[in-house]
Amino acid sequence: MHVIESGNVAAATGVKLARTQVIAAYPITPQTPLTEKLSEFVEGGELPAEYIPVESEHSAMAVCIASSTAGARSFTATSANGLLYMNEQLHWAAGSRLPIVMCVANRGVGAPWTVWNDHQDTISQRDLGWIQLYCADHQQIHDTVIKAFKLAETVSIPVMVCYDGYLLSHTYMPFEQPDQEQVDAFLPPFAPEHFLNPEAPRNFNTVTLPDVRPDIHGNTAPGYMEIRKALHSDLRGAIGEIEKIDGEFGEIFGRGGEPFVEPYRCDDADYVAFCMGSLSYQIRDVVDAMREEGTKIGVMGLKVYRPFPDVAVRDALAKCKGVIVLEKALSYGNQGALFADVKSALFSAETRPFVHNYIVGLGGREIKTEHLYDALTESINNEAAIGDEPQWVGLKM
Amino acid sequence: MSKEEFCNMISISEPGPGDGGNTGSWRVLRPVLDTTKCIPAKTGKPSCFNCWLYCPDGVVTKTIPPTIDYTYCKGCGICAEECPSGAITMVDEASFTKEEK
Amino acid sequence: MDNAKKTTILNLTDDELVNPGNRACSGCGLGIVYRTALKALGKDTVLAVPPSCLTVLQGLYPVAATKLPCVNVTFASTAAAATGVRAAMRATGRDHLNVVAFAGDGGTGDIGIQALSGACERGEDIIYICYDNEAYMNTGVQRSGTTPKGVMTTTTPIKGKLQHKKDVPSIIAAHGIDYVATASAAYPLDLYDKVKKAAAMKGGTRYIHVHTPCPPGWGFDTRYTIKVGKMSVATGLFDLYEIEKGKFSLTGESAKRLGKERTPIAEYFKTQRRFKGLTQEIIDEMQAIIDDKWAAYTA
Amino acid sequence: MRQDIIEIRWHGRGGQGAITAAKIVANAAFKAGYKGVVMAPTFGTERRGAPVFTSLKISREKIYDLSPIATPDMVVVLDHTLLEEVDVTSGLKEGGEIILNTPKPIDAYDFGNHKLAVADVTACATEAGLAPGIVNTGIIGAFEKATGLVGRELLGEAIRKEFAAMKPEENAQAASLSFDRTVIGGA
Repeated sequence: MHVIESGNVAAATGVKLARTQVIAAYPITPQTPLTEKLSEFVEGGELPAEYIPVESEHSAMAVCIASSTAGARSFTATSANGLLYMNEQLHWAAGSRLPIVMCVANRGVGAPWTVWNDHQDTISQRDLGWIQLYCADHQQIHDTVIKAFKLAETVSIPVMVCYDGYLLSHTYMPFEQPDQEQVDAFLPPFAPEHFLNPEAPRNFNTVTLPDVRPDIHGNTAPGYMEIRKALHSDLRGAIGEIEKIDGEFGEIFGRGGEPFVEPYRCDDADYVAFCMGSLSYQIRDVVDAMREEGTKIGVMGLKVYRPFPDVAVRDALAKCKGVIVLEKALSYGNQGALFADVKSALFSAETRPFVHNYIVGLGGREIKTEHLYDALTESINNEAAIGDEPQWVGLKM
Repeated sequence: MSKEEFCNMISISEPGPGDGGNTGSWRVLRPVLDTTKCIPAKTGKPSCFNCWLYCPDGVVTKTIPPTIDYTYCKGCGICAEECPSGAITMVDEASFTKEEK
Repeated sequence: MDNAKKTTILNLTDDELVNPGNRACSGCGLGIVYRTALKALGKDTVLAVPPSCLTVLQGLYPVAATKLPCVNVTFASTAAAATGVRAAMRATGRDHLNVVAFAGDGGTGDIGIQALSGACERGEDIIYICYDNEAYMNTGVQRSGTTPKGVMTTTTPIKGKLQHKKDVPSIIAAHGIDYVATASAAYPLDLYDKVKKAAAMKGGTRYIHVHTPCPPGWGFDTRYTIKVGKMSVATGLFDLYEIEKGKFSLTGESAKRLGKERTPIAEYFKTQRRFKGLTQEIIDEMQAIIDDKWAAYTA
Repeated sequence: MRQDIIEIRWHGRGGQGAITAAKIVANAAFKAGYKGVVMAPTFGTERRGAPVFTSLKISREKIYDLSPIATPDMVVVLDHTLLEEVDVTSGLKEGGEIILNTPKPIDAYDFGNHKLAVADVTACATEAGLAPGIVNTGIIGAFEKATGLVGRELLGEAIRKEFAAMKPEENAQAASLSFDRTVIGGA
């Protein structure tokens, strides 16, 4: 069924179709309409879930951590400072390997206060041990939420589904909404091996020593470092799982097929613009215009940021002459985080394209298509002159 | 390639005694019960059991006479202090032989 | 509390849900509180515990000292975590289980009060037990909001704490929850009955604040844990009471003190090294506060 | 950059329902075969009574650019009092169209090179049985009369669906009355 709704509602209907059991959330712009919609689903009886209107984001994630440990499929959503207020909880959720799914309607981070879109909130949370997925339109938001539960529960790692605040969260566009039966065929009920259960009492997330230690059966139990290494290994392993789940999703729903990067006119491209979120779609219009002028350029949207699909990125980019990384965030005092990751992925390639870094749209600064055209043109024409220093697009002072 | 098994390696503990080791080794003073003074022991009837009630470590049994698990007793002396008949005395641990320990 | 229902040592269950050989300090008041509370809760219980002495008592991975399922959570989130456990219990058809948050005084009245206030306001179906040892003991005796005035701690090392103890149970009671009670490690049977009662009052938020003497933190010999706890009640400093559906009543040893003479507070202060810096002025001030409080009880 | 996208800007006041009006047109347009439909309200804080605008882009192909409309092909004004506060013609393309709810006759206005269509939507809505001040369905009738972009039937259907629980027939009737009474001027 095709519906025209906001990105937040596209997310909410995905959460509903996933038969989520516990939802906890605290209002923050621009995520709020998503959780309003979920509370409407729950109160109206459309979704038989527990909805906990908590007193803070920190508590929202606490509820999810506990309910997931207790064996219930759990969801929350937030933005910006709300995400950052959860920070220690996010580490906790990853370290305890809980398959929580969280939507983040991306928003710039204060100070100064801003409610508008950029990616600084989630990019600053890249090292948690969470999986981070980015969406470019409402169909991707809706599908990614459903896929995220399957992914999280397969690899026992929480998943963040990120989409641009306002640009996607508040914009209405059509998307295909599947039937409940299709989703049920794709996503089985959550059935963890261990959960809070008096019949098999276990103590979760106890203090863990630096060294290994025997358990009560005489087997060696890991120390902190082994547990952390396992999280990393499984995150790397999740790359394969993302591809597999994308395939399974495609078989049932007929959508997908580009799990890591979504290329547009990249096959013969000398130059590739590389970015995340709705920006990758906006650049398509610029690519079309530049192609008409004879420039062999394409654009690629990265859908998985953590774990970083370095092999896919290298394979996709190594053969072109130049890569222009456009980002709505910055690792302050250095470069764009995505830029650094792309360069790192390309380091082992036999031939390496030049890589430039453009910072765009911070705090909702309007990204004009003409500005993107100018930036891409400048990058291509000034390969040598532009170094590693981030270039700023759309500055007015 | 997709990974077949995702090892769910987390900190998840199973109940067992002696997480802190044989905490009886912490003891400096050992509670020793004089069954001639202990009320349940003397009367042969269930009564008192203050030593059992107040023990922070649950190492005293609610039996006639009460027994103390010296493997885990930390020697705090609460039982001796709360015994209404003065049946428990705290004795220097050093005065016991290896076998007695 | 109804006399007929009072538990005695003889009929108190000898089932133990806490294993010996745990890492609690010798003479730990929490050891008594925890053992007793878990007896009252029984095995159909799920716990949520923040960092505290209890985390250590409960065991280091991979050995647990408790025979109950437990989720350890971040410091500020105990009541929210208990909320999440309860939500999952409803969602998975296991709503008959007790869901219990068990936290220290700092984890309750300081860093955890936002989550606790939220849970109380929502009327979450949980039991929250705060064991109050009147400072951050697990990190080495730093002052907390519930440290009494004048007490020497590692962060009030010279002058002692300048402010009075935060009255956490009254703050919680102001939320209008079904049941608020205080108890003491020195009166385990009273504690047992209150936890039992709280467990039976399923449906809303129930809060029990337990005064819990700490030999190393308070500076007394390990054998005096019960004596010190009882003395605090005998002076009228820490009172045993219940607020049931808004109705306040003194219970147990505190109820027995009504209209009778109380031990002078100075006697209590002499039993612990943490009070060694108290001036006569503070002692008199504390005595006056207690006298006024008790005058109000009798009025 | 793309020439195939029709850009419509909706001017109203916070709470007046400009978003709902644009959403109804978006739904009907999609049914009418426009694959690309993007409706975006003002990003940020919306305050009741304050002037707001909503962007609606429609195209036969999928739309990738979500940035706000800068050079609309047409503007829809839900309330003629807004003309004093907002330059509704800002960025309006040469020969672009203004659809205006006003009790005044068309010759009371001069928008230079822009086309104008007027209807007393407020009166039509009241006549259709809606509470005073409900203009967001009526204006759709005027929009369709002036542009012919979507089709009366589909719009009526979309209105009934959106207001299924709240006077669906009256809302559809308001649009119908406004359609019939819209006066279109020349450029």
